Amino acid sequence: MHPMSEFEPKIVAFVCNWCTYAGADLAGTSRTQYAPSVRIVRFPCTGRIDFMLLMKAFENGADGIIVSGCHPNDCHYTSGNFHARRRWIIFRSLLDFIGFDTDRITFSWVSAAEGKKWATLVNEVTEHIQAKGPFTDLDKLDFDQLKEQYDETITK
Amino acid sequence: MIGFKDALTKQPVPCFIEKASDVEQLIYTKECKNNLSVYLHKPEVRQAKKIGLLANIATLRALVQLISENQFWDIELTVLTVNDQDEVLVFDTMEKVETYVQANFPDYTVEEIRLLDYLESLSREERWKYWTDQFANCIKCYACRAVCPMCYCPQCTVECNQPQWIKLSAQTTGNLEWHTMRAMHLAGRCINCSECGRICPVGIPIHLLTIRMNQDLFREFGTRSGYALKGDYALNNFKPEDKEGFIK
Amino acid sequence: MARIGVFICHCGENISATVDVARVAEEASKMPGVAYAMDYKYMCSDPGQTKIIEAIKEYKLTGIVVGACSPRMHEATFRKAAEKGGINPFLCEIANLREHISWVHPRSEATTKKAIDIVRTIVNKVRQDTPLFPIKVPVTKTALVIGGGIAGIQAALDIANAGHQVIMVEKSPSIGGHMSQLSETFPTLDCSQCILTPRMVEVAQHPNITLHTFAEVESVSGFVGNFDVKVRLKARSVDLSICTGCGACWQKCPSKKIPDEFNAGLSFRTAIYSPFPQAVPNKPVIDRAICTWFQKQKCGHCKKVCPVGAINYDTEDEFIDLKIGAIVTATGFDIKHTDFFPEYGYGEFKDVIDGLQFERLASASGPTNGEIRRPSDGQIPEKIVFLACSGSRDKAKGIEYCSKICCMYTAKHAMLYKHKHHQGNAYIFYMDIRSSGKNYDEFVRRAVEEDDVRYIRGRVSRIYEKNGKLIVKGVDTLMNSEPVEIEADMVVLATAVVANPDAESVAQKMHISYDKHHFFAEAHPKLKPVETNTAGIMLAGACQSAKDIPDAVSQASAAASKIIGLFSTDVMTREPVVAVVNRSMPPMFTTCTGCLLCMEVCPYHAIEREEIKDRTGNVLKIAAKVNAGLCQGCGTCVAFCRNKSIDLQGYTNLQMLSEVMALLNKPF
Amino acid sequence: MEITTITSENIPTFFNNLVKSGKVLVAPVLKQSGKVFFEPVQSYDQVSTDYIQTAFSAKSVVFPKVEELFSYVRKEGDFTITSNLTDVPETVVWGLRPCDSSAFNYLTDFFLKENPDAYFKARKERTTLIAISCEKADAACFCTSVGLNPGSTTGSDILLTDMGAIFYAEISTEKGKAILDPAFFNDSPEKSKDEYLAKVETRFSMDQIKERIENAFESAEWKHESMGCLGCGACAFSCPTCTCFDIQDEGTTESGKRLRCWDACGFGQFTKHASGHNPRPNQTARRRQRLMHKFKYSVENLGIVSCVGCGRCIRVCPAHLNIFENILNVTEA
Repeated sequence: MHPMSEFEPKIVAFVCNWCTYAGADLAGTSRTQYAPSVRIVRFPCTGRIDFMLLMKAFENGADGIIVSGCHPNDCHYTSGNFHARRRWIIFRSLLDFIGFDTDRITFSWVSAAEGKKWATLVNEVTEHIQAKGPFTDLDKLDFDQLKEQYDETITK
Repeated sequence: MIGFKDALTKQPVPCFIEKASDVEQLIYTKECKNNLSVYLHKPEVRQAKKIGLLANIATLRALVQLISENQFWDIELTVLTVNDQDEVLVFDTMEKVETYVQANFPDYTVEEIRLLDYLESLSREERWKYWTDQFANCIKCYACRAVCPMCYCPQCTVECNQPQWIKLSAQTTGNLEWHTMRAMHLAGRCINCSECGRICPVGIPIHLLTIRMNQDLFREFGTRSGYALKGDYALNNFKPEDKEGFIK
Repeated sequence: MARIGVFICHCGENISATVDVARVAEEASKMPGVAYAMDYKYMCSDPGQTKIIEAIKEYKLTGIVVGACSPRMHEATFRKAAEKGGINPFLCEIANLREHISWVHPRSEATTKKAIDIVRTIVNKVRQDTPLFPIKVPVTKTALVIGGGIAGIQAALDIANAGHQVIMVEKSPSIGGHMSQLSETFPTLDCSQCILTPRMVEVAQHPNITLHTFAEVESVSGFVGNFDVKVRLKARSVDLSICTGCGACWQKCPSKKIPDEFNAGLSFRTAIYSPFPQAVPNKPVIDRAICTWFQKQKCGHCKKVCPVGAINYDTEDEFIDLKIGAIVTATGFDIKHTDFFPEYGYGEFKDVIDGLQFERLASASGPTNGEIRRPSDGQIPEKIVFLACSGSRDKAKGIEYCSKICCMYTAKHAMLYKHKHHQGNAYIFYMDIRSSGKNYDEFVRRAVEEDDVRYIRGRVSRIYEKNGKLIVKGVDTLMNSEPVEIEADMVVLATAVVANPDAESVAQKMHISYDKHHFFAEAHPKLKPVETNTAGIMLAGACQSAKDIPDAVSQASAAASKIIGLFSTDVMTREPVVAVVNRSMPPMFTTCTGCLLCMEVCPYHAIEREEIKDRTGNVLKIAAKVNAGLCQGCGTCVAFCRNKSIDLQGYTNLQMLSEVMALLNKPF
Repeated sequence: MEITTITSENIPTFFNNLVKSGKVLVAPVLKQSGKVFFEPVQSYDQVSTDYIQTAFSAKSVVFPKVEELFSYVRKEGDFTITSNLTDVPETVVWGLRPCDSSAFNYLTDFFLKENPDAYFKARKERTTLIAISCEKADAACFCTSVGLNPGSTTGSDILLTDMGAIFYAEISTEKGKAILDPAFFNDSPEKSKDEYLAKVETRFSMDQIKERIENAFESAEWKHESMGCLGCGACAFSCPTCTCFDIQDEGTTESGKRLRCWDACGFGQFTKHASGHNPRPNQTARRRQRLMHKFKYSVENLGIVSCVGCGRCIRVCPAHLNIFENILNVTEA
């Protein structure tokens, strides 16, 4: 185990109402145990999930993110997930290009019948994020340059 | 008539001609880099209703893209350009502009490719360092937005405060939010005029973000912006067989 | 200032066994905006609900959070309770503490903390909630049926018999569709026209049905319950109100060499014609593309002979505007023709025919009066080879799908041939036999066992002519793939069922989606097989996918019942979870840029172009507008809109972001 | 005014000694983008000497682009508010041009004359300006038109002029004297610095403008002159005297901070009211405001022309608008 195994990551899951939310419900009704690190936010459809929400979640302390919805062709609204998929393809590529750690975002299709898959997914993501440690890339970005310089100077 | 004229500081300046007698002021050189289509969003300009525009090739692409986005429904446009043989071409219909643009669709510049390749060659952590250092300099003057012909929203997301999506202070995280959001909103719409990168007062190569997005979109979905009047926008479209390699 | 009540349910012990419910309630009471918090054994029970109702009154609550089971279980229950307590039901939200927490995590600090986080999240959502009210849409109780084949006829009759007005639009001069061309039908071998024509007559005579033949839908706008449809009545050149259908005109018409569509090109018709003897209406129409009068301004025979003066060369296309509540699209199908197959002679061999042509040969009303004769020389063939899957299930031909009806009709064709010509030989090349309908397999077995039809499993690679015979070269995959060569007198290709050539343009007019083969797309492949993505537009028959008669009729009845259900109320009520485009002060009016790129995103075509005008009618701005009658609330447009001009009621930007922030313990 | 010299060889040591003494040295640094910015540096090696003008002025030292005024955190239902006003380090700005140093005079008047601003005051008191005269100028420079020149000592604590082997040093203030190390500064100069200064073309004279600008508000030329303006904030943000700011609260109901951020009168949102009404409804009105403020209103209010002729707005403008052309055209009639 990683030395950070004591660390309880904050994982935000953005899920659609019809597939993954129901899949997580099924995990519940079948009493499939999984890590309590995940917090679900319910959306009507993956098509509704704004990429800015992902940014905001990371900025405000999320260590990992799960985005999950209906499998292709299964969307309750027929095509929301297809639109979302294109959006994620491009968003992920942009994040990668600016050097953002895309490894902290897991995209997945979990159907209403895949309670087990949901539990496994959460466990895997939790372990993965635990191994990576807390997300701190954004923490140190905003600082007063002058002050920083001053601190450096006086510690010398 | 919107075109360029000479100025004291040597760079050609956008000029606005309302009288036929002033046409003599117009010039066109290789230095005429401004994307003048951006002025078509300006209410003062738009009032004219009948507008002539002296356009470089990037401006022509911008016009094509803007027409595909249902802009200019209330103005009549006549477009002029100067081709590589120094001939003045006049387009009376946008269809002709479309044909010309498609026949002269450019590649990225050597410098752009060099920078992109350089950034590709870095590790993720190094890229993160590169971009966050760049974004730290950003002062949120929104000149990138102002010169962009595709940024024509009457109220930008950054100005939405219920909720406030983007931090308004020019600190690195807020700047990062701003530039990622802008790149996402321009993905598949940016017509690669690189004006944003050229004019950035602190010298952030912002245009690389949108260029990179467009490259991805072309590779993944075969779409090009500023190419067709009927639009070929990747993100309001999909194919069930779209491929990705990361969704579990 | 919000005054929110938080109610934490123990769910017996289902939640309280692993979550410290008392602590969750206590923490909740400290959250900003929370005026009251409590926990209780069974929140969903009558006493539990009463507690909520009482608390609303006592603490003057403005919103409610119930921490209980999944919202998919009891959201409706608690929203009703909230309404009884006097607050808008949409100000009641559920924190899922059971399925997502207590049932999946052990009793621990982390579990309780998660419950607190989730409650805080939902509290913050409720703080941003606004009251929503159901959307009411008036319903025009008139249905439009597009297409007068068996599916359209069935749907029209069902709706009309339920007491609603129906308008049927058929593009050809008569209703009846492909079914009227068929000889006999599987698996009973009863005569197609015998069962169909009474239905056609019923349509024509039904007091609730208005029939427009030789007409096409020009445009469709509006939305469920309120469509505006423009129909083009094509110039018929014959006044239907006077014409008696006596037939004098077509007997005298000099243009007699026009391939007859009804007989699949196996006979000829005249320029003024009635498509077939049992046509409804059985009155002629002039084919202006061919008629000498229209081409050369000469002739005029028909006008001269008409005893009632019904012929008028000067009529023009007319347009009628209809107010429609719901639409059945039953525009049918087409088949590939023999010219589609280079390996089978490109349609150049006269005795290689398609299935529909064979139907006409076998039909008592057909060009040979039901005798099966070769088109080339009129001889009765001694050997007929039938090729199933001609084009279907063939990726190389671009048709991957199964045409569904060919296995059955090929068996039927072989049987009909054998019944009429006992000593003849019938061979069927097939890939698989798909005969899964009621009495279908028995039917195929009968062909094999009683009628001695020879089935060969394999494909035919080539057909060519030699000494007046057709040489059919194929393989028999059940006989070690040995080559087979049959000298046939006639070959019948069971060609693939395809969408109508104009299917794409029809779909675009209707704003419904279609697949890559141009078959119309149902709203959900399993659960909404007759609806389309556009509310109020239903599908029936082979325009959706290849179908046999019983399937087409079942779907038509299903579509009809959907519409009858829709017509059962004067005002339709819809959930208010819909997208809205914002409005702001002039001179902006709305922050929408009018780029209208969102129109493409909406799966339901619910986004329209709106012109914002001043008092004198000058257009000031173009913007998007969401039609609440069509919107289903997926929110794809909301995430797509660049400057957040569209928002989804019930899942607004403010609500979603505030949920995310609260989840991370940074409520705003 | 005290005049002395320092040899060019001693400049780096003098500089590095200042760093060693615990001061933050803010000096021009050449960045990858080819532009020169003021940045805190560790040693003289990092300092750029070959530039006409830095891309941005040094005003951010006393008026940062984002300044935290205070932060708050809620504990046990009560808020604790902290301000880090006292944390401002002793700073030396090195190598700013005379136009920039004179801009500090305006900034000081603006922030301290009436209702003194504590944040500015704290920073200004701990800041020393060592300016360097211009040996080069470009077409955008017009300091001579607003009453300054490439060698003016206005606003600086020390002004250095590169004369080849030695630097001519003019010490204007006590603050300047305090950081001056007598070990390096000893000789008095033998010749005048004038021949080492750049020649800056005079585009107009303030006397000529002053009268005419009285009636310029109604000039029809404003519309024409501002047609090209795209409404970005590049000119205001690069300007050494622009002082518009916006107060932003960033945070949640639990914790957060109040920030003072640069703003620009050229932004459409700047004067927009909550009602939707905007008293400066178009770019013409906004550009007029900017120019009139520089040349008229600030003269009326503080007695100083708030344009120092640094030319940054001309260099940075995406539409290549030219402030002195504009001002000449609107005052011509």
